[in-house]
Amino acid sequence: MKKIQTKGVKISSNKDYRDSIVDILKKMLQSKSVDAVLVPMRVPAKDSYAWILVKDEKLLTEADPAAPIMPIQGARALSSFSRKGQSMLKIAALMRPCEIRATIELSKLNQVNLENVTLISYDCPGALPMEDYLNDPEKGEKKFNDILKKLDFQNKSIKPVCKICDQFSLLPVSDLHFTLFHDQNNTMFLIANSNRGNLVLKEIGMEASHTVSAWANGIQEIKDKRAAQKKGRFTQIKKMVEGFNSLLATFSDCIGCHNCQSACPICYCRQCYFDSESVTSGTDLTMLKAKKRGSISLPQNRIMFQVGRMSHMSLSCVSCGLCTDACPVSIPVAEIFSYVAHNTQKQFSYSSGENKGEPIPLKTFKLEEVKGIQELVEDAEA
Amino acid sequence: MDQVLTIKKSTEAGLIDLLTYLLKNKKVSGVCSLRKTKKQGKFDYALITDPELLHDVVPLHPLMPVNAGKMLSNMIKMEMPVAAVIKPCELRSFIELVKRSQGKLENFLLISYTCGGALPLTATVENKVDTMLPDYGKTVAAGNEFEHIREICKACEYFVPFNADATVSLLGETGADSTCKIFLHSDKAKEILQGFEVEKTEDEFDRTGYDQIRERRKKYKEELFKQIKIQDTGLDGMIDVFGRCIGCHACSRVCPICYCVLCDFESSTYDYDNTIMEQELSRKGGLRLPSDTILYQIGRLSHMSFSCIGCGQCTEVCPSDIPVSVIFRKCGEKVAEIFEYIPGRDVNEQVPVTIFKEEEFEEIGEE
Amino acid sequence: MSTKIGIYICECGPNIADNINIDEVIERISSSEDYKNKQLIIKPYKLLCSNEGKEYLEKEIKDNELTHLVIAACSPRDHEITFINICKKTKLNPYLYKMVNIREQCAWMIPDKKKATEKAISYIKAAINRVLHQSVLIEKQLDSNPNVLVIGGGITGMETALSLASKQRRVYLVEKNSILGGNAQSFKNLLPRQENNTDLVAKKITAIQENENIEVFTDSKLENAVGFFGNFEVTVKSTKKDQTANEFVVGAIVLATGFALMPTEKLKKHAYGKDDNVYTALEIEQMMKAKGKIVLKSGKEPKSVGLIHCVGREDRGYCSRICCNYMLKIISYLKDQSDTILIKDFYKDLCLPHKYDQEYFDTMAKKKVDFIRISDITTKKTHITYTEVNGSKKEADLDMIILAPAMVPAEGTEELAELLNVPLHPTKFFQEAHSQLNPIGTSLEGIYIAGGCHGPQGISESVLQAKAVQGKIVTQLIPGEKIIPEVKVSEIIPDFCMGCQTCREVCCYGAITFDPERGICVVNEAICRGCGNCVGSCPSGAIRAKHFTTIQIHQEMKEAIS
Amino acid sequence: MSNSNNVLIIGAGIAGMQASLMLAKAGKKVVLVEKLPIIGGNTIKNEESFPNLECSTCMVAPVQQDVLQNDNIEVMTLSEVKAVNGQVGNFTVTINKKARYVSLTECIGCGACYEPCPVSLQNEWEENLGKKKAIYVPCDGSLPNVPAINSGHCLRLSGKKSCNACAEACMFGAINFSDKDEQVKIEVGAIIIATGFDLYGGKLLSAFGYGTLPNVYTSMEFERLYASNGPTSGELLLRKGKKLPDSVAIVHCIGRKELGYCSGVCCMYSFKYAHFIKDKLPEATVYNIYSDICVPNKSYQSFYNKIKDSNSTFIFQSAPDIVQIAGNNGKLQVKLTAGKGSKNSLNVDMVILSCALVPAKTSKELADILGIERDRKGFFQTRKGYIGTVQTSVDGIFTVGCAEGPKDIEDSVIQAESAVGEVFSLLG
Repeated sequence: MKKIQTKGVKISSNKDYRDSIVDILKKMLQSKSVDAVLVPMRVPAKDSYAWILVKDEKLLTEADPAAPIMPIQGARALSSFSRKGQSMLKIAALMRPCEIRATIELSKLNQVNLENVTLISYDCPGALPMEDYLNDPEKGEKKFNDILKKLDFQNKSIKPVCKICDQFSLLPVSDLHFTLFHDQNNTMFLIANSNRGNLVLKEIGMEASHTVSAWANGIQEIKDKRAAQKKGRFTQIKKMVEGFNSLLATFSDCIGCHNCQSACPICYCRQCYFDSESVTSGTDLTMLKAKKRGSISLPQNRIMFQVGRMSHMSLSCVSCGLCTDACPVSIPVAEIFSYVAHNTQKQFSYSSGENKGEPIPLKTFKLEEVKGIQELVEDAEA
Repeated sequence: MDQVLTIKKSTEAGLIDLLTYLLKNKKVSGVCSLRKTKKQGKFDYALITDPELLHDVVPLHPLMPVNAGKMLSNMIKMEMPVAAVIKPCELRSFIELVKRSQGKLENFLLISYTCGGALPLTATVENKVDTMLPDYGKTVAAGNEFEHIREICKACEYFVPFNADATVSLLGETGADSTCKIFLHSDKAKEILQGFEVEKTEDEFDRTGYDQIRERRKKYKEELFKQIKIQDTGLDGMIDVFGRCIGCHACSRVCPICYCVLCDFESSTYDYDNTIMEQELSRKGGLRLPSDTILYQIGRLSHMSFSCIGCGQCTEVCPSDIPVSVIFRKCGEKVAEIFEYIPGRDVNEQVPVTIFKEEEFEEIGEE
Repeated sequence: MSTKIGIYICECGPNIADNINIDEVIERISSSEDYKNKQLIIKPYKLLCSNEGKEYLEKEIKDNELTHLVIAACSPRDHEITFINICKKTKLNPYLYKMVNIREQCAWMIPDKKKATEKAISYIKAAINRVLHQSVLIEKQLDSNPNVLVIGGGITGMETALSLASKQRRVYLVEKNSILGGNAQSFKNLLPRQENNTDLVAKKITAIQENENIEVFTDSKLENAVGFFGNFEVTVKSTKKDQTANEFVVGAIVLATGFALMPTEKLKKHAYGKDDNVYTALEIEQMMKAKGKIVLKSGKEPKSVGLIHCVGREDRGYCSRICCNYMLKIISYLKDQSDTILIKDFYKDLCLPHKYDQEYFDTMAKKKVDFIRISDITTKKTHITYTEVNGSKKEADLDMIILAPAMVPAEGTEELAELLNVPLHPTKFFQEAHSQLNPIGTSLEGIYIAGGCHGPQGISESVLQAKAVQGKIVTQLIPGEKIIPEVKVSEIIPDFCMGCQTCREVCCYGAITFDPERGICVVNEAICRGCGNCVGSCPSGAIRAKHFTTIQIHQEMKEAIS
Repeated sequence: MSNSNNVLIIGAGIAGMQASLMLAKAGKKVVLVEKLPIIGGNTIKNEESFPNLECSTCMVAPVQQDVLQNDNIEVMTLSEVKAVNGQVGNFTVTINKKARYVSLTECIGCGACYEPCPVSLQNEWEENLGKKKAIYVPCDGSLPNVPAINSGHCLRLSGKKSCNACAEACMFGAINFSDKDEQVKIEVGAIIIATGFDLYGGKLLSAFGYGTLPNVYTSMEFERLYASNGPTSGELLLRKGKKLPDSVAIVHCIGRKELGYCSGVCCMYSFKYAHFIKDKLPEATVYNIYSDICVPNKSYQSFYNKIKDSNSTFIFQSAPDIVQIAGNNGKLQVKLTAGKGSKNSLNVDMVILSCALVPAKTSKELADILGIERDRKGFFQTRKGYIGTVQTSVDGIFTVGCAEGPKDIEDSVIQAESAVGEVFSLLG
């Protein structure tokens, strides 16, 4: 893990966090260090948020850097722009840490080109569940502003996966990072975490001179608490999914609509393998299966899709929670996938989105793995 | 003339007897219907071939986890037909799919019923189905709309199946919990159910008996449509309504009419490369990513709205709670009226897009 | 035209007829429900692989105008080719034919006749189902370019170029240094019979310059090579300032980049570089070639010389095969120079695999040379402490030490392997396709390896490998003859490919490339060998193996399990 | 060069088959002469081939199939070259074809004729460890899978009794007792000799108790014990005494001193045996009595390291081939020259002599027929003054594989491919 910077630019202003961040983004546009900024913005009907790539500085005033909800994953938005190759424009993307980690995973799958992209993250207090927000957008806004003001990282109304997220702050992969840590007079720090970050800082005439160790310790405390909550929640999840019957019971509401797959940033396939002819080709086998088993549930392969998607993408899962938001029958898909991802990634000692160079375990193998398999075989024979 | 079976049992029990008879005596190769799953309070559609497993079948429950018409479409090859118990809107979806050669009528014995509307998915999620059922049963028997059914069902005029092989009379059947009346329309149904020893009489199914219900539902539909103000505000109206759309295309995945393996809006034709996006960005100063969420809605409206049955599945699965089915029904109905076309009414009635009539040119001429 | 399936069941004399009730098979299949709307012909025959059997089949295919063929007989290993040839002769596409093994897998294996018949029926029905879902595949013919690119102008490269160059076949010889000759020109005498080396390399160089079918590029290296066997587009760039680049098309590429000796810093263990009088064997050869005698840095003749074998053998993990021989040659140089020099030769094992090597050793052993078999040795300046194989520890102080360092692949081998996608052996030499059946080919058809870059070896082995490459190219890349690439390759469905390139990374033949404009991956059907790795690796099921599609396999399995 | 398109290849081992396939694919007409009834040579005698322990028969069978089914290759089994004259581009060769008495086209190798044959003989292909009938195929999986009749021992053909057992059993009338030996004359442009090697053995091994002590085996005998299609189908059944050995001594360099050369392959096949014995009988102890470890290929040392680490003991002897072996009440005592720390004798159940490779018995006669020189070891001599050639002293005649000198399969195949190169340079 790269050493986390200890110095930052102190930003103290009477404005609230979001306006201060927008000011800095404006500076970036003015100084031509970036040509366009990707930020969330409220939709005209004021009932949701959308990712807008802003080039014209005037538009930036309506930006809402820390949006209360995550309707679209930032990595998916960035991928829709830069999948087809390096763009001439230099882009800065202001995203939540889990969105930045998803972008890194997508870059390893050649779905995002990071050549001209500056990744800016911020301390994320979590996001509200879509369902609650959509019921009453105004109430959601007030609740989130309150969380931001008090920097209440233990608030109960945020998404379940955010409650157990211990990677909500600075990451080795982000170029710049806004710390939201509260000290009496509402100050905020901007840390540069890579050469590109330092370059942008220089271009907008800022100098990282203040130590941020107080912020770092504060964040570490919250991380330890979150990690403990995570362990506790995972033991509950374990009971929900271990063994075929409990898996069946947990997913009994599933209607096979694959919303979780469309919302997921890692699932980039235009046609999911479980919709391809390889799985659905045996349509007239339906009758055969029904005869053999006495009855089959329709539509078919609903559980196979869930387990299959786990096997395909859990190594890159960043636990961003969009799948639960998208699920019409409110199955806790995000927490289940986060639990599975935790275990599969531990198996390969790989943590998704943490470092650019490391290839995805699915695409390579290390020698010890082969030895591991040998031992498994020998144990089986013994 | 229709043949009427009357069974001295509750409607659902009588229908289950019929299905058991069909399966036990090998008259059908399988039964497709709703059933209870192992988990208490949860239901799913199932294709059952072993008569013993018919005991937890609940064919007339007001639930629609998926559109059954869409499921029947990809079952192609079988020796004998499958008896399927489906709602009128699911039957009309299946007919629309048959018109697009995505299914075969002769594969099925289609049993439908006069539908009192379906409960939303949240009912099963919150395990309220069993508690709601008794009240639901009484209101339907009385011919009214149960308050918790889905909005789109309250606005449904075609609750009487057009061309099922057999229709179970449920809506407005006062004695529903003691006698089960099933009308056999097609010869196939009569022939298959010849050996079913129950009281059989000749009678004509009276479609007009439901005009009063139909009026009420039509009125409800008008109000529902009024709430959607798309047509008079153009693109801004669309942006207001579909602003929340995240482009996940869930609505097209569950829609019975959207049968394409690769939707044109998901294909590479809409993968713009950087130069196009950069030009758009410099022209407008800002660019929504991922783009084309509104274009997709307009596209889907133009591709399939005239065939929209109004089964309500798209609203159920929309993660942004957009009332998609109401919008598509409203737009679809406007288009269908021009062609006097009711989707799913009659399998021989061709889809408006595929044919044209001479008089259409005159109208164009007039304008 | 309508599909007409011919099913022929071979009785194979007693082998099948005894244990399978063929009449029941015929009756059950021809009357089965599944095929009632299909035109089906099913007949037995006593011996399909005999000559009459073949004629019978040809007649049957022609008369009934069969579109699909199923043969139920013995193992495909025995007669698949025979029936494919019959299909070709009768213009029936060989990919609409399927062979079912009802002898080894049913008749011979299942004693109970009823069960064996049952299994045979389900196998044949499975084959019918599969054949009906198989599609026509046409063997393509690609024209091939007969020219050859040889990389490396050492003795191996020159030998290959000379033996291949002809009027119809042009050879391009690329050498990274400014002169040809490679390592071989720095040896005074050559093994195994000590021929004098003055003219061997010189003769080869003149022969190359005189041969107008060979174009030589010195001070040049391979910039890029794209394509497949019979059609490599190659760019060669000169390393000098003017950077001229030439592009041409060749049919085959021969890697003859030779060997180098182990890097000197690894020899520090034996005081190399720290003391003037510690040499490598190659330096001694160059000294003999230049001065004709072996002297110390001070110019005086050494009175005592220590030769150390197997330097670096443990690190590299292999014996370099010819060091024992060339150390004996150095001993013969020393003996010829003067009989009074005290020679101590420290070796771990004697590697004398050639039929004359032992004799060569025995003659040297008679000449008062102290051959000491050691298990461990360390040197400080020219002072050697060693333990003999029987365990006794000894020391020796000598004027000069000559080391035999391990042979390693020449510098630049790794980059070349990367550029051409040729795999490397664990010892970092090039990896041959199959050590016994195809020792000088590589996993990429059309790219061959010979000489020092193939493995540690002497000049005679290198020349042999050069001629073997000539044999391979002459018989596979024949001027004017077409190349027929593999037909059962995989194809990527452009609509479903998202360009994640996972398939490109798992393809071990380099047959898949990424097309940046369309942002999708494409299979080069000329290189693809149809191994199917990519089909399994594609997350969205966008790749299909032509003769093994999921539908075909599903249909086959369906019959077999129902 | 009238018939520069035909090539004669003598010996259908791995080298001969590889050369004939390459020439045939390039349009040359090849005549492949083999003295045994089957093709495959020595390679198919061993179960596994080093260094990656690939099953030899599975590796070679596709090559055999290709050779038998290639229209440009005419395989003449049970045949020997009797006379050659003419010069390069125009050799006329007379070949003696012994009668097989079974038709190659009719017979499908069903094996129904073996059982009824009353005559039982020693099977020398199995190093006399197994038996065969008068009508026989050397081993299971022989290709061509068609038996031959040993006219010397067949009751009917040797005139002892008018037995007709095999003909009656044959469903296809493939057996024809009136088959005659014949002599064939062919015109070829070049000749490649690939007659392989024999094993140093026989009376010369009596010093090691071979022949008198039953549990002393030569390496080829052990190969046949080792082979799954061999007489004991892979079980290490000893000739006498207890069934399976608990301890085995493998003595390297047998014949090296006397012949004056190291064969370069015995170390590797001895390690292969050590690996197989430890695999088959994990409790058995294996002693390797060696002097030099000769692993002259980039892949061989790692195989040696694997054996060294897998607890099989290595005992150094300056000259392994002067150990004495004597019977010691059921066991074999191997006397060693006492070195510091090493035991002076071993008591083992089984001894394997890793014998050197010597020229094939037919080499002397073949050299005279072809008029080519042999070197002082008895192998065919390649042209003097040329480095890395397989051309013999006579233009147009080449010698490849172990016929030219002991070597492993890789080098034999490389020589075969280089001979094809030289044939094309010569004949075009």
